[in-house]
Amino acid sequence: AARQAEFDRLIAQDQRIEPRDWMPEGYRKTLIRQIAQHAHSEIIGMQPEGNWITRAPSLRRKAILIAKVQDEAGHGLYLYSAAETLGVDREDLLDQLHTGRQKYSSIFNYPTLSWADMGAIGWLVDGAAIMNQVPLCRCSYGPYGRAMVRVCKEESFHQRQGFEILHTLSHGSPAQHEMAQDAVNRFWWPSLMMFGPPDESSAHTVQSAAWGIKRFSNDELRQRFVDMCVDQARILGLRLPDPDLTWNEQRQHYDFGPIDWSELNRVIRGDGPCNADRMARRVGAHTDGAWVREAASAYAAKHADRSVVAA
Amino acid sequence: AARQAEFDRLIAQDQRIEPRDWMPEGYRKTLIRQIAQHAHSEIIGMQPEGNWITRAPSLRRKAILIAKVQDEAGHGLYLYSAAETLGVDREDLLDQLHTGRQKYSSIFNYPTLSWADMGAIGWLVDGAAIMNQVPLCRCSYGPYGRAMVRVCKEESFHQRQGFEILHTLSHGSPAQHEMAQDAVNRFWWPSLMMFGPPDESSAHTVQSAAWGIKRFSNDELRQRFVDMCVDQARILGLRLPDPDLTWNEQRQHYDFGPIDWSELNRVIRGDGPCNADRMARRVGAHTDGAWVREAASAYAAKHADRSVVAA
Amino acid sequence: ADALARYVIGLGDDALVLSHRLAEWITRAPQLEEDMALANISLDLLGQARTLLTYAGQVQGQGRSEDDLAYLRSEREFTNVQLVEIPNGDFAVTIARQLIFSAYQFELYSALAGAPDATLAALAAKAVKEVDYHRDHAAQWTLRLGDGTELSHARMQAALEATWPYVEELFDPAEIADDLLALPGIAVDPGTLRGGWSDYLRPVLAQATLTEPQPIRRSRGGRRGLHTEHLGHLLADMQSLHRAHPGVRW
Amino acid sequence: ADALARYVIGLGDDALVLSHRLAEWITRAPQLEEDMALANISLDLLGQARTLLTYAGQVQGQGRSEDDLAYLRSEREFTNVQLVEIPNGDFAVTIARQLIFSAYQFELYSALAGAPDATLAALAAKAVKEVDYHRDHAAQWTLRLGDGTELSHARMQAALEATWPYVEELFDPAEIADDLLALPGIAVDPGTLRGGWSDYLRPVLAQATLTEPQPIRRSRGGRRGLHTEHLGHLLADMQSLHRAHPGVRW
Repeated sequence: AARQAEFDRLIAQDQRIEPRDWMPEGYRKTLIRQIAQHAHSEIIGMQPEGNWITRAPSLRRKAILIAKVQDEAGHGLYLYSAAETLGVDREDLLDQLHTGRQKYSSIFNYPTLSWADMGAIGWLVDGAAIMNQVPLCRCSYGPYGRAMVRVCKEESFHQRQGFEILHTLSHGSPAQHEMAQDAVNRFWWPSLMMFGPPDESSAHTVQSAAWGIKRFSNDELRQRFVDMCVDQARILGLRLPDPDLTWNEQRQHYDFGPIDWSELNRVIRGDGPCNADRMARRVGAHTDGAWVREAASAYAAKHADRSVVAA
Repeated sequence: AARQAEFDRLIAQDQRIEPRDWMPEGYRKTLIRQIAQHAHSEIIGMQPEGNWITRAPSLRRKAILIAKVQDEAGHGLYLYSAAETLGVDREDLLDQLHTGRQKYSSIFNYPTLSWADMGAIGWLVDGAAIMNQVPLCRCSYGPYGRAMVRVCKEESFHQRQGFEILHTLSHGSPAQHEMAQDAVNRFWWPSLMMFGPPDESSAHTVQSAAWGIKRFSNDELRQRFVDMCVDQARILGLRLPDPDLTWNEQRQHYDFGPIDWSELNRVIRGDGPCNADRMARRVGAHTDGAWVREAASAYAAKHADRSVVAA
Repeated sequence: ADALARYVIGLGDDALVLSHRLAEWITRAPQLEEDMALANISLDLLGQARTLLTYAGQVQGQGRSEDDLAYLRSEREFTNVQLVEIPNGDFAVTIARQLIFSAYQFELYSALAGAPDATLAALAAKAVKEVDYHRDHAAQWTLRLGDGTELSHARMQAALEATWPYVEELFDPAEIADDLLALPGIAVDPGTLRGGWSDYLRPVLAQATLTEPQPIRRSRGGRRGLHTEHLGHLLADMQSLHRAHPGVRW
Repeated sequence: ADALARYVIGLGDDALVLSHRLAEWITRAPQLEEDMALANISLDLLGQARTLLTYAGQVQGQGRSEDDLAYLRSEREFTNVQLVEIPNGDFAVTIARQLIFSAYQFELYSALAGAPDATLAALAAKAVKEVDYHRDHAAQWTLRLGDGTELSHARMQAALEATWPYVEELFDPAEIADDLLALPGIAVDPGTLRGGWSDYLRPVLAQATLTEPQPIRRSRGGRRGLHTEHLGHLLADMQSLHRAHPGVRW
């Protein structure tokens, strides 16, 4: 009870909970679930962009894209590390991903069908991710908050790169412009879904807010995102594919059309365009690499033995 | 001895030996070796051209190329059947190929590096093959001779197609012309080597000639091939890469430069550019397909059992 | 004319892309007879694709040849169903894909053979005989693999599970709603083909001791240019040489 | 100038093609750390390629950019050594290829760092530090795989056997005889690099309990544009998008 009181005090004062601090089991579980899902999203998220590395249309763009996907692997790594401070290990979390017991962001179940998708993912998907993640930098759990600071910094760099890809395409040849518009058409609605279900049907929001994990509601963040994108789309010279998008003087926000939540639910359920391919690639890489990881362990064990013998 | 006399009589009268006829062991072995090597060459020979099927530059050319490679599989099949009339089976012969105990024509150890190679292989490689094979249509062993009639007919069709590919390229854009010339440069000398070592060092020639298996010497066929190609190269508008190539009024043949036999020996020994890749593909396909062949056998066995039970 | 060209291109792309996938098997098949059989099916489909794309080019009336359509469109402009573009996988996946597709194409061509469009009808009447062989070839292998060894049974069942998510797209009229509207009596309502397709497949699967997977509402949209990520790589290879030398003759 | 450009393009192509192969591993590596490490090496090599190809374009003086050279040359115009174009194979093959190549490149760049060509010398001085890391990374994995499990030992040994045929090409002065003649003091005689290369490799292989394969005189000729059949498919994928949209900015 004293420990609970101390925890509550830290949360109330907006101070950080650290790994060695006591925490309620629900808090720990919520964090593990959220951080793991976030980590999984980073590594599955490497695939849609990885799909265009070998075809990047200039060496400069190729270098930027490889570096970006590499950053995502890095984000995955430090998010798994943050989760490990809560007493789980990466191997278990990966196992939960591979067996479908933990999820990753549904946005990565859409295919990348043209180079412009590299732009749309940077601009819209990373843009939405940042919108979601910036508040997490102040998350009550220290290691997660600090990981998010680094992640957000790199993500906002990625978002600018995505914007620049689209800008170049939009102002390039007619075929390039069309490619850019098509990518935005395909990624706009899925990006809006990245903020999760509407507030009235979001299960975790209230408790997470009380624990200082979540600081804004899904709908608040979604609105902020829409407002930002409308302005940027104008600069890009691209249309957002929503006829209902209009400025609401009273709300001082853009109104937007209804979201097809049945689509999101279908994709979450596993029937998105790429769910099966994403999992096949991930599980395949893990399975094919087992002998390599085993070799590394065996070598390390032998090596450790020898040092012991020598000592 | 009576059987030997009858065999000798048939050979002397240029009549055909058939599977049920008695034949000397050496004759049988020579034929098995030669027919098997020929069959192996057909199926390994599918690979260099197979390499360009997915990239054929027009749908018409793609259809022609698939049909050609398919013909080669067909040639392989009926040559294996001809060998089987001598009391071996295909599975054993394939095993000898896969373990390197039987060879295939060294020409297929060169890579196909451009589309023009499809032309050069048709014109030069199939051209040399025909030159070698037409006399085999009169081979003393019936099943082999008859198989060769069919093979030669299709090969000469392939040769014309190859010629046509080169002709189109040679009279196309400068890049296409250069592609054609480059292909001829690379395939000319290896094609001359397809006729085997010079007569003075050819081990099998004398006995094979006596048996009515071989009807012209390596050097005779090679000369005939050179004479034919010089004329055709002129029509193609392409150079043959041999500065010594000149008409010899006295011999009524073209003289040509010395052949680098050390190169041929190296490639036969296994150090050609593609030996390892060719074998890896062949053995890989066979190994990967084992479960399919086993399923077919198991199904056939069940099915046969059932018919027996039913009867 | 636009609608007709669009409809015909979709059918042509189906044939072209599956022909390409089958051609990838050549020199890799489990036995020589299959190198030949798969090449043969590939050639039939390529022939169909050539007729269809040539016809589409004529209907468009802008002088585009079969090669212009095959080699100079992007991934988003191809309108084949997704089923035909998925990678070959093991032999069982290739057979499952072929069984599903050829049985579908058989029903489709049978219907088109009576269509008022003379060109389509003539093509379909000729092609349906080829497709009958393709379907039979796939069915024979389905039996052998399904009722062969324990391993082959497991792989064939897994292959059905892997390919089944692409079935719904074939029969959903919504996928070609515009064509159905614009080409009454010409474009075949794919929903009407499902009965015949099932009637063919079910006994084959049953005899092969295989279980028909549950229908799955996976992704679709191939007819609208929405594809798996596999098609782009296939086209990159297929179009590479043609695109590297614009405007020449081959 | 022609000779210098040709020499520099060969070095640039080595880096470009191997960078591409390593990038193919991304999302397929045995563990996340290796996704990152292989991406890192890929990026270093890509950076070197860009510097080298840009320099070659300047030396040629015909206004060709790094992208013109990377995306608009055919397979016969690429002059990388064959080692870098062979497929990734399993992780052991990738490591063997990297060990052989990085140890070679380390010696080469060390020599070039003292070359009279200021641009090459500056590039080499910077890049040799990157390559030192690549070499070490490959050596560490060679130890782990060679001296890890029985399976990994077998695979690592097999990987050495599979890659060794491509070693001789690296060190044969005849392969770049024209460059050596035309660029005395600039082009490095590759024969002189073999000693240092062996001195680095042998102890690694010994410690990893691996056997150095016999030297094999396999095919060569990458520097003259003679390649394995694998390079063409790599370039088809790599150049597809760039070639589909001639002359635009990206």
